[in-house]
Amino acid sequence: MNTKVNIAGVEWKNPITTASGTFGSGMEYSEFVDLSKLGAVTTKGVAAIPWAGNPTPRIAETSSGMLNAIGLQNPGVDVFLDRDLPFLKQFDTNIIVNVVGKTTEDYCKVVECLADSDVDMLEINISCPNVKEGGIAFGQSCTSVEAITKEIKKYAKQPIIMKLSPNVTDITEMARAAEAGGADALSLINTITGMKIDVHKRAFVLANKTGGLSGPAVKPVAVRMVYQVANAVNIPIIGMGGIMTGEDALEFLMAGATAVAVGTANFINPMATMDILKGIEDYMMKYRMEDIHELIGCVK
Amino acid sequence: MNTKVNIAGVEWKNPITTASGTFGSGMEYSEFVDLSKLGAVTTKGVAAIPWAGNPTPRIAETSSGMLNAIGLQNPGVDVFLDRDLPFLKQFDTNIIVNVVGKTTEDYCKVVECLADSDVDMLEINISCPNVKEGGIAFGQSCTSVEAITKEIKKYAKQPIIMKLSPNVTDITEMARAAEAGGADALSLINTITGMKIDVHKRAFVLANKTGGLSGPAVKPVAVRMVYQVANAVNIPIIGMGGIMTGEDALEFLMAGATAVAVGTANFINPMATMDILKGIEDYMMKYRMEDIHELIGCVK
Amino acid sequence: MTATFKKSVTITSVDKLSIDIYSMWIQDKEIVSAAKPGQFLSLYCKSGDRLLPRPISICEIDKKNHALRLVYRIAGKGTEEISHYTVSDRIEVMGPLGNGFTLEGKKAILVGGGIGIPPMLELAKQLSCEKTVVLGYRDVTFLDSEFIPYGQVYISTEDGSVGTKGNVIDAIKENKLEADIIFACGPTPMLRGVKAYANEHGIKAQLSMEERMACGIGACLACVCKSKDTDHHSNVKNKRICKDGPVFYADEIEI
Amino acid sequence: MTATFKKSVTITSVDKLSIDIYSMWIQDKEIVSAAKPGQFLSLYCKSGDRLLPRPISICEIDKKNHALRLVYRIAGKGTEEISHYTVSDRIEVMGPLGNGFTLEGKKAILVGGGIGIPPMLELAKQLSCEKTVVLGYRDVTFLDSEFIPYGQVYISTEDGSVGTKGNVIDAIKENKLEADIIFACGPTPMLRGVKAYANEHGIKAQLSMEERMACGIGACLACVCKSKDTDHHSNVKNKRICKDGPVFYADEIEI
Ligand SMILES: Cc1cc2nc3c(=O)[nH]c(=O)nc-3n(C[C@H](O)[C@H](O)[C@H](O)COP(=O)(O)OP(=O)(O)OC[C@H]3O[C@@H](n4cnc5c(N)ncnc54)[C@H](O)[C@@H]3O)c2cc1C
Ligand SMILES: Cc1cc2nc3c(=O)[nH]c(=O)nc-3n(C[C@H](O)[C@H](O)[C@H](O)COP(=O)(O)OP(=O)(O)OC[C@H]3O[C@@H](n4cnc5c(N)ncnc54)[C@H](O)[C@@H]3O)c2cc1C
Ligand SMILES: Cc1cc2nc3c(=O)[nH]c(=O)nc-3n(C[C@H](O)[C@H](O)[C@H](O)COP(=O)(O)O)c2cc1C
Ligand SMILES: Cc1cc2nc3c(=O)[nH]c(=O)nc-3n(C[C@H](O)[C@H](O)[C@H](O)COP(=O)(O)O)c2cc1C
Ligand code: FES
Ligand code: FES
Repeated sequence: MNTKVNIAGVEWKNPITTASGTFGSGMEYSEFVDLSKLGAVTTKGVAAIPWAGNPTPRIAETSSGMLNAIGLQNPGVDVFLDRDLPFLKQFDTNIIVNVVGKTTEDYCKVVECLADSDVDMLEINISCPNVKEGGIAFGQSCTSVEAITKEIKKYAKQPIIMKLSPNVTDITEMARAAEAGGADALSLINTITGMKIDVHKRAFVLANKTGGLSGPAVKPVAVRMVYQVANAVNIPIIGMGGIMTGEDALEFLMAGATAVAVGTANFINPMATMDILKGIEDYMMKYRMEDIHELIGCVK
Repeated sequence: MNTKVNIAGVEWKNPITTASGTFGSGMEYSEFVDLSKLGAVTTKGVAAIPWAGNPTPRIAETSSGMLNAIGLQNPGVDVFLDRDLPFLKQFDTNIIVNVVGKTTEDYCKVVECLADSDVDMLEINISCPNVKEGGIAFGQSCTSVEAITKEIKKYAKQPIIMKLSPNVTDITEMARAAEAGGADALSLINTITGMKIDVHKRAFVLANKTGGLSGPAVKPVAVRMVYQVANAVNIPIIGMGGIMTGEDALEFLMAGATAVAVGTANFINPMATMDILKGIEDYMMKYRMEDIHELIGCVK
Repeated sequence: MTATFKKSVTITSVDKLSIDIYSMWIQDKEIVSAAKPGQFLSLYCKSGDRLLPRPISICEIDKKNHALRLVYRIAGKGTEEISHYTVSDRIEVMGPLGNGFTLEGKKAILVGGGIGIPPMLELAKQLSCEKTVVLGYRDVTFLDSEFIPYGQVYISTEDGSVGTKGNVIDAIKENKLEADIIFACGPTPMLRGVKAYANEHGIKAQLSMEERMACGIGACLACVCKSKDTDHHSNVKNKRICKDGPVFYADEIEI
Repeated sequence: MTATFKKSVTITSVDKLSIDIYSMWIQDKEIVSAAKPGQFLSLYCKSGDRLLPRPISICEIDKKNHALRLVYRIAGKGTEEISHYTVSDRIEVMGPLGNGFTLEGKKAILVGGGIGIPPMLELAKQLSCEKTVVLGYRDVTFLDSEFIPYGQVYISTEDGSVGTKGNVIDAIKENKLEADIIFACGPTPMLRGVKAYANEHGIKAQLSMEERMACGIGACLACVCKSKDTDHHSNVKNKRICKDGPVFYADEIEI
C-alpha cells in the first residue's frame, strides 16, 4: 500500500502533517507521537525576532470548535535554528517552518535565515487573524497575495507553501494569485475570524476581542474551499480545518488535497495524527486501494 | 420589564423573530408556539413565481451544524398572499417576508406585489448560497449591494431589511453599501458555504454539492460580524447564526443587534423561540434590568 | 390535525436483534395514544455536536401499556450512540410524525425490505383484511418470526440463504402472491420495483418513503420527493415526506 | 521528564460536598504512580461539541489503591456534565500535568481560596514541616474538616459567617501566623495579596496559577502568564502555566 505523496518535489512518507501553532516545534508531542511517523512536522509561526503574543485569555471554547488569539508568540528565528531545528532533525520527517512577519521584509528576513538550513519547506502565513499588523492583511487581496509570494520566492531556497485565509469572498482568486506569484503549494484553511461574549461578565471572552475559529465546526467550510481551490490551480494543496478522524482527512483528500494537516485535534487527543493515519490506512485496506493517489481528488 | 424594540419604525413586542427558511410561513410551528408571542415571524423566501428548489438530499449534518441546499423552493408570491398571509394575520405579531429573485426585476416584482399587503417588513435575501442565479451573487460586492438596495427601495412601501452574506472578505463594506443604498435595517448572517463528502460513497452528500452552514458551529463568526457591522452603520441589526439558548441570543444583543432570529434551533426544539425569549427575560430579572436596551450593544 | 409531542421519554426495554439491529421500547401516554402504523418518531442525540433528528418508524404500538417499539439499524454515529442507551435511560423524541398507512383493501401484500421491515409489523397487526407478508433481506433475517401470527410470511435474501434468492418481487412472483393492494417500505430500488409491479397488475400500492430530515414537521422543505402533479401545499411538483408522507400512493409520486 | 498519560479511567466514588461542589475518585495505576501535589489532570467531556479539556487539580493521591481525588465546582457546561457521572462510569483524562509544588520550608502556611482549596489537601498530607492552613471562602465552607489532621486550620469568609470576616490575608494577620514559606492556590486577587504579603515579610511563596488551556502540555501557548525575566523556553517574558507551572515562585511571575 502506497501512502507516499510528493508536494512540490518533497516526498512525504504519508500525507499527514501538523497544523502550525497546534504542535509547537514537536517537542511536547514527541512524548505521545513518534515524529518519524509523520509525513512532515509543521512548526508554530516563526518571526525574525521574538514575539510576545497577545494578552490572556487567548482561547475560548465554542460549539465543536475553539477560538484562539495567541498572537503568534514565538521565540524568533534564531532560537528556532539553535534549539528547535536540531531537535526536529533527530526524526526522519520533513520539517516545514511556518513563517510570519509584520512587513514583507520581515517575512523575507526569516526566509533568508532559513534558506541554508535543514528545513524542507516553508509555509508562509499570510492569514493569521490575530495580529494587528501583517498576517491576514496580506492574504485578503489578490494583488498583495501575488506580490508577497513573488517577493518571498526571491529569497527562498525551499519550496514555498502559501497559507490562505478563509476570510475572503472568493478563495479561488487568492489561490490563483499565489500560484501566479510562484507558490509551489498552498495550504488552507487558516482560522475563520470569530468572537465570543461572556454574557455574565458582559465582556469579550478573549482579551483580543476576536480570535480564529478552528476545529470540527469549520470543517464543511474548509472542505468546500479545498475543493474549489483544487479545481482552480495546478499546484498541490495541504488541506486542514477540523480534521479529527481518518474519515475527516479522507474528505479533504477526496476534495483534492494531496496532504492534510491536523490541528485542534491534537489538543483533544495527543495521538490524533497517528489515529488519523491509521484511519486512512484502514480505509485503503477495506476498499483494497493500492495507492493513496486513487483517493486524491476522486470526488468531482 | 421592557422587551419592546423598534426596528426601522416597526415596534416588536420582543426582539425574537424566526430565521427565514426554518419556520415555513409559521403554520407548522404554530402547533408548538403561539405566534402572537413572537416579535415577528420571518417567512421562507418568496419569489415572483413558484420555485421547485434543488434535488435531494438537500441537507447534511455537520459537527454542531448543518448544511442546507433547499434552493429556495417556494410556492410563489400569489399563493403566499392568498394562503399564508391570511394565516399569519390571525396572530398579533409582525410579518416579515423574505424576498428572493434571480434578477433585480424579480426582487422588485415581489416587493411590488407585497407593497399594499398587510406585511410589516421585507427582508431581501441577497445572500442565499444555494441557487445558481441571483441570491448570493448580489450580496458579494459593494456596488451590487448598493444598487439592488436602491432599486428595491423605489418599489417598497414597507421598511427594507437587507440580509447579508457572511461569505465576504469584509462584512462592514457590504453593510455600509446597503446603508448607502437606503436599507432601513440589516440582518445577518445568512449561511456560510460548505461541503460534505460521504467518504464511503465517494460522493457529495448534497445533490447540490455545496450547501449553507448554519447552527451553533457558525455562532462565533456571526457574533463577530454583528459586532463589526454594529460599529460600522447606524441602522438596526437583526442578528442570527446558531442561536440555541437565551444566552446565545444575549451575545448577539450585547454585540449590537437590536433583535435576533432563531433558525436551526427550531429543528432541534420546536419551542426554541419561546425558550430563548424566556432565557432573555430570566437574565434581565436576575440582573435586575428594566429595559432590554440596557443590553443592546453593551459590550464594546 | 393529529397531535405531535416533543418530549423526553423513558426507555423500558432494549434488545439486540442482530449484528447491528436493535429493538427498543419507549413509554409515553400521549405519543402512544396518537400513534398509527407507518408514522415515525424523530429521535434526538445527547451528544451536543449531533443536532438533527434521526427519523425512526414505529414498529409496534402497545396502547395498553402506553408503549411503543422502535427497531433500528446502526447506520452512523447517531444510531450508534442510541444503541448504547439502556433500560430506564431517557431519550428526547418528537412524534408521532407523518401520515401513516391508510388501512384499506381486501387482500393485501405487506412488503418490507431491510430496515424498512419494522413499520410493517404494526401494520400487519392492525390491518384486518386477508394478507401475506414478504420480507427482503441481504442475508441475515430479523423480526421475521414476529410476523407469523398475522399472515403467511415469505422471505427473499440476496444470497439465497433463506427463502427466495433475489428480491421481494422475485419472492412475490415465485409464490404467485395475489392482492388488490401492496403496502411497502424499504430502499428506493425496492419501492420502484413495487410501484412497477403494482402498475403492471393494476393494483394500488402505498409506499413509505425516506429522505434526510431537519424539522420533521413540514416547515424546512428538506425532505421532499417528486410528485406526479403540482402539490397543493408546495405549488410545485414536490411533496414533503415528513408531513405529506412518509406514506404515499405509488401513483402520486415519481421515484 | 515526568510521564504523562492520556486515557479513559474509571470513577470509583462520587460525592456532593456542597451546593455546587463535587468530589470524585478515579482509579489508574500509571497516572497515580506519577502524580504529585499541585499537579492537575485535564478532563475531557463526552458531549462532542465540547472539545477542550477541563483542567482540575489533584486533591488527594492514594498510591496504595491507585486512586486519585478531584474536587471541582460546577462553573459551566463541562463541569455540569461531569457532575452527572456516577460510580463505574469512565472518563477520559490526561495527566498528571504541570510541575506541582516543591516540598520545602521549615514552617509553612498553606493558603487555599475557594476552588483553589482542593490541591492544598494533598500538599498538606505530603509536606512534612510544621504548618498551618488558611482557607478562604465566600460563605459556605467545604473540605475544611479534612485538613484538621495536618495542622491548625484557620478560616476566613467574606460574610464573616465562619472564622475571620474578610480574606485569607486578614486571617493570617488576625491570627499572627508566621512562616518561612507560603503555598497558595486561589483566585488571582488572592494570589496577588499573598505575593505582596510574602514580599513584605521577606518570605518565599509558591503560587498555583490558572488560565484557559487547550493542549495542557506546553505546545499551544494558550495559557501563559507574564514572567519577570525572559523565559528560557519562550524567549519572551511569558511562561506556560500548564507546563512551566501551574506552580511558580511568586518572584518569577507578574500578577
Ligand atoms: C421516515 C423514516 C423512517 C425511518 N425508519 C427507520 C427505522 O425504523 N429503522 C431504521 O433503522 N432506520 C430508519 N430510517 C433511517 C434512519 O433515519 C437513519 O438510518 C438514521 O437517521 C441514521 O442516523 P445516524 O446518525 O446513524 O447516521 P449518520 O449518517 O451519522 O446521520 C447523519 C444525518 O443523516 C441523516 N440520515 C442518515 N441516513 C439517513 C436515512 N437513511 N434516512 C434519513 N436520514 C438519514 C441522519 O438522520 C442525520 O441527520 C428511517 C428514515 C426515515 C426518513
Ligand atoms: C491548573 C488548573 C487547575 C484547576 N483546578 C481546579 C480544581 O481543582 N477544581 C475546580 O473546580 N476548578 C479547577 N480549575 C478551574 C476549572 O478548570 C474550570 O472551572 C473548568 O474548566 C470550567 O469548565 P466548565 O466547562 O464548567 O466551564 P465553561 O465556562 O463551560 O468552560 C469553557 C472553557 O473555558 C475553560 N475554563 C472556564 N473557566 C476556567 C478556569 N477558571 N480556568 C481554566 N479554564 C477555564 C474550560 O476549561 C473550557 O475550555 C483549575 C484550572 C486550572 C487552570
Ligand atoms: C492555538 C492555535 C494556534 C495557531 N497558530 C498558527 C500559526 O502560528 N500559524 C498558522 O499559520 N496557523 C496557526 N493556526 C491555524 C492552524 O494551523 C490551522 O490552520 C487551523 O487551526 C485549522 O485547522 P484545525 O481546525 O485542524 O485546527 C493556529 C491554530 C490554533 C488553534
Ligand atoms: C433549512 C434552511 C433554509 C433556509 N432558507 C432561507 C431562506 O429561504 N432565505 C434566507 O434568507 N435564509 C434562509 N436560511 C438561512 C437562515 O435564515 C439563517 O440566516 C441561517 O440559518 C443562520 O441562522 P441559524 O444558525 O440560527 O440557522 C435558511 C437556513 C436553513 C437552515
Ligand atoms: S424535514 Fe422539514 S419539511 Fe420534512
Ligand atoms: S495549554 Fe497549551 S501551552 Fe498551556
